[in-house]
Amino acid sequence: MTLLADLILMPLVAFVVGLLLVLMARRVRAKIERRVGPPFLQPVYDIVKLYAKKTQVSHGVMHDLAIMMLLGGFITAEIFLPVPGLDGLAEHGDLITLVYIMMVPMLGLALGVGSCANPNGSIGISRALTAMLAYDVPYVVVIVGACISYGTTNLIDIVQIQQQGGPATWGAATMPILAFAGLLATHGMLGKEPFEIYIAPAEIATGPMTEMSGKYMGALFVMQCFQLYTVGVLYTTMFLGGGENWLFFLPKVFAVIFISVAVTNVYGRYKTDDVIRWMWKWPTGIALVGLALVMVR
Amino acid sequence: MRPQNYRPVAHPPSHEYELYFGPNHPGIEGNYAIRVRLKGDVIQEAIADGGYLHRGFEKIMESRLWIQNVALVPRICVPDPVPMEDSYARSVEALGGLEVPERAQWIRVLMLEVSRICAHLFTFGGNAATIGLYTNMFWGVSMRDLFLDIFEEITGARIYHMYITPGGVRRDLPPGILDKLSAVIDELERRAPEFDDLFFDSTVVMNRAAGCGTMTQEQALSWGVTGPNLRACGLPFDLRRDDPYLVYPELDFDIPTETAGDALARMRVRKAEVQQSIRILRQVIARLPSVKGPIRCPLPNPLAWNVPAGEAYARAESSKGELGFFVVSNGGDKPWRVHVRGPSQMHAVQVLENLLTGARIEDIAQIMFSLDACPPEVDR
Amino acid sequence: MSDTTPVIPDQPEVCRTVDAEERGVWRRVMDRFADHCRARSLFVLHYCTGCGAIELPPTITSRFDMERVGVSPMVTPRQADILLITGYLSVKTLKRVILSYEQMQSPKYVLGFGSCTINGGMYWNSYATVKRLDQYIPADGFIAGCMPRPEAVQQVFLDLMKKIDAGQANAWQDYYLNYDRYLGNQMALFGEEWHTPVDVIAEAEHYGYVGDGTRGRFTEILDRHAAYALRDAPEDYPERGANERLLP
Amino acid sequence: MKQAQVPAVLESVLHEIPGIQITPKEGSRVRVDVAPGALPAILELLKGQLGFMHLSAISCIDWPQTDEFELVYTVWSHEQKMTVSAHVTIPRDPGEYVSVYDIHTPAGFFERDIHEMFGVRFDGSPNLRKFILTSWNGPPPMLKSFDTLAYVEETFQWVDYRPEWLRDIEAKGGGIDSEGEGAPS
Repeated sequence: MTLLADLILMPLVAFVVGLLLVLMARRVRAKIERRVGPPFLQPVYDIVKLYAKKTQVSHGVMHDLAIMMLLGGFITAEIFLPVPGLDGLAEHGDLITLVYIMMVPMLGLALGVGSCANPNGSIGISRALTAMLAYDVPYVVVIVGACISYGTTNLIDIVQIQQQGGPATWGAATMPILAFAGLLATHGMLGKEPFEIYIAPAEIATGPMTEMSGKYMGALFVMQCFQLYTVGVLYTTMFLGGGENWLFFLPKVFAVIFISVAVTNVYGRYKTDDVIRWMWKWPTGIALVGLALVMVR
Repeated sequence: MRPQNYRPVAHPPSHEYELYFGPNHPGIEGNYAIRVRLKGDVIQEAIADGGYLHRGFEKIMESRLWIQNVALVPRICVPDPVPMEDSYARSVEALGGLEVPERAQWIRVLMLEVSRICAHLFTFGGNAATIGLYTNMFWGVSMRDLFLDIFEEITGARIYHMYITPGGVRRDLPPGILDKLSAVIDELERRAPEFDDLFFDSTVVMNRAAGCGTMTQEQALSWGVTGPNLRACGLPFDLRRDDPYLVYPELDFDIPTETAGDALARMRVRKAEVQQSIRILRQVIARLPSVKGPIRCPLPNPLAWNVPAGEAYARAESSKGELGFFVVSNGGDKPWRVHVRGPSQMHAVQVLENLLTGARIEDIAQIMFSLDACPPEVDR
Repeated sequence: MSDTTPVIPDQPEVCRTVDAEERGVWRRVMDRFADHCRARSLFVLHYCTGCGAIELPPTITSRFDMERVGVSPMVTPRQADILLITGYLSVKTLKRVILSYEQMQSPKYVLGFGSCTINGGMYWNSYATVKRLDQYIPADGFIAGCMPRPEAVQQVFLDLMKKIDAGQANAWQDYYLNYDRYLGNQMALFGEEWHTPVDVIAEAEHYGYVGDGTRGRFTEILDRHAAYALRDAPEDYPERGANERLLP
Repeated sequence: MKQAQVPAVLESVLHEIPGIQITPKEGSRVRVDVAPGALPAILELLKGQLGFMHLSAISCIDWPQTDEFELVYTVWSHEQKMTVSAHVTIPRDPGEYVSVYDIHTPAGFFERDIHEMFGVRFDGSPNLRKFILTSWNGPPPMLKSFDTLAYVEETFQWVDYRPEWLRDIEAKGGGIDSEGEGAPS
């Protein structure tokens, strides 16, 4: 029964927190650009408005299925991601499972966009998959290093280790180099500038989103909430000690996302090949050094 | 549902594909289109497609009085309207043998330079936005707004001033405007380092803009490139110096050049030009209070003004390059023929097509914005 | 031009919200909520159709910041709610505007920006620009002036929001209900071979917006095109202009 | 307006060409009237000898009285800091002339534009496809014989300046009662 409650609550919580994260991202951006920014409920308005469109354009069954895959992938990821008070299926899965699940939404997007027959979308999704290839390499190295350091791949155990030992045992303290590489890879994962190649409005007209309208676009907005939440929570869990309750946990998640959205507004975007070059050079290099240090210790 | 009712059309070979870049595309400046044929990421062929902003200016100007056309000319180039007004006014003055009073000439220079700063700030913003640096766009546009306020106070309009008329300017400067203008200039100079940090010193911008859309000086000369784009190739050609008009000979300013000829060099030239414009404005502000006199020479009744027959070519250095008005009068109360030579007629068509061939899809917007192509000037 | 004489409405028909009274309480509450959200989230299509686009960056950016009332630019027609016709429309642009408009998803709103969209404005005797926007696509509001100030743009957005909130911004339904009239006006300008990839009649049928004016003598011409698209085009099928053709 | 002398350097280069007339105009501009056949040679000469590299514009003027087109080639020399506008007149029928694309590349755009707007054909111009008026079926619009207002009256409808509700007000004695000639139809 608790499990069922968890399964329902976890995506819900993720969605609500995700809305707040989106709001924060937009507000931070507005502040950097010296303006006021959107009202508090703006992310909700956007999503409801998109779902309340009276006409919809579907590009076939694959398009519809792909959107479900996209959202389903993230909802599954939420269930495997332990947060204070809610464990869900985290006992049964582990970090490796999570990394696999987090690839599902992007593949879903690729399937859906493929059936749109818009060249901008196709270019966009090929760029997105390339970018995924770029940031997944350092990310996997970071995760392997963290697992070796903690001696387990179970997220609940990882949280417990950090909780019992206090801040000195947080991943950020025991393996700072890996934590830094993780932060860089996280930034790439969020698809913000300078790694925004697959949205790139001025080049390919928002790429994968070109043909998305109404509820499909709404699903992408929901996905954005989940994406910010998942990435933030995963990083917090691995390196910032999780949290015994939401009061301590949420600020950490927001801080992780804040770093990313604050940095992104002062960069342009790299070209695709430069993203790969940069990602495989710096975060991967740093992560490998971190991994070596962890293995030596 | 019925089948969609378009006809099947011939498709290019499967390894190539074509992309309609515009007119409804955020990477296009204004309402313009480029059809590109691509192989992978690389552009095989680019065909510029204009005419979306065609209003038939040259035709409707022939059916309006000389003085009525003052309202039409600024609308030819939207981001930088003042050089249009000035060139038209000077061509009519040359035809009618009018002598512009000195004070009006100084006021015109002030307007021209403020307009140049506005246009360059807009281009900074647009160019940064093409590579995802939206902060720069927001700052640049809001900075430009301060100058628009100055325009509004002088002329009553933010964008289309209709301020420069044949024979002088429409009205004198309001009191205290020079102080406000120098305050805005100081503000711009104070903010300039921020733009440097954000744009000109950014590694990402260096990475994207350096070597993008490069042309040599020979190419630029043979393609008819003018303005900042030509100066970025190393040739210090500036009509304000080489074919001086108004009171530019009395002003002290440099002509910045770069040698690289790529997108970065073009933006650097524009940045240096803004600094030179500030320098000119400072001189104008210092000088203007001491220049007394009328602001307009006496005109005949403008509603029945028959401009003597003849032809005149007036050119100005707009923020984009050489702007020319070729005006022919047959002695009537309306122009017989007005031909507008906008700098973008070269930059947005042949030059763009040449530079895009062989470039990559990421670079299209960057090249177009760094050329500062202005589609309404092409379409007229 | 062709023999199709344009059809001009005597009086714009007032569209009622479809079967508003017949709905249950729950449905009405949901509609109210949706309208509330629609009014507070407006995505503007990023398409500079004319010179009015120069006043949009100041409206969107730091000084006037329309995001604080929920207006933000969007890139493709599919994502957008508002088509802002920024100024004069040349005939060539009007084609693209209609294509963009039909690709947008309802409810969608059209705002005419500047005098040129109302009566031709400064270009009243120009052969190249369209004089009245609302003949070709239904418009929800206009801003007079050339050039309208950012404050005026803000005001029209706020007015539109009020209209949407009250459920009155239904001009988009007019396009479905009187498609024949709009198509007739478009054909009068572009010639009889004019057709768009979007099947508006099928959409109207699917979503229940078929009215007396949906089908007419102009849509019959369209049916002929659709029939030809199935088979090989016959000899007398109107050829696309030489310049409209794709690249070699 | 100061009337300048014909610059000596221009005189020395162009004096060999027969039937040429040189008139100094406003500023640094010099007007040169040439026979249609001599124009490419003169442009070539100016470019080679005096550095008139930059073609500013080609303007076309329609003169229905004499049934002629006047073509004005405005060139600029970076070395001499001088403008020369070379005028030629060609008969309206057949309205054909030679392209100067091989001397000045920018001519490509201007010739395309003139072909579109006036219907003048330029032999040897690389690209005379339509650019601006791709969906235009009428005559070249810049010809004096094309009446733009008549075309507008025929093609577009004016907005109704006296709608029903205004007539109601007028019937009650309000509004501007303009039944006269000033009232737009």
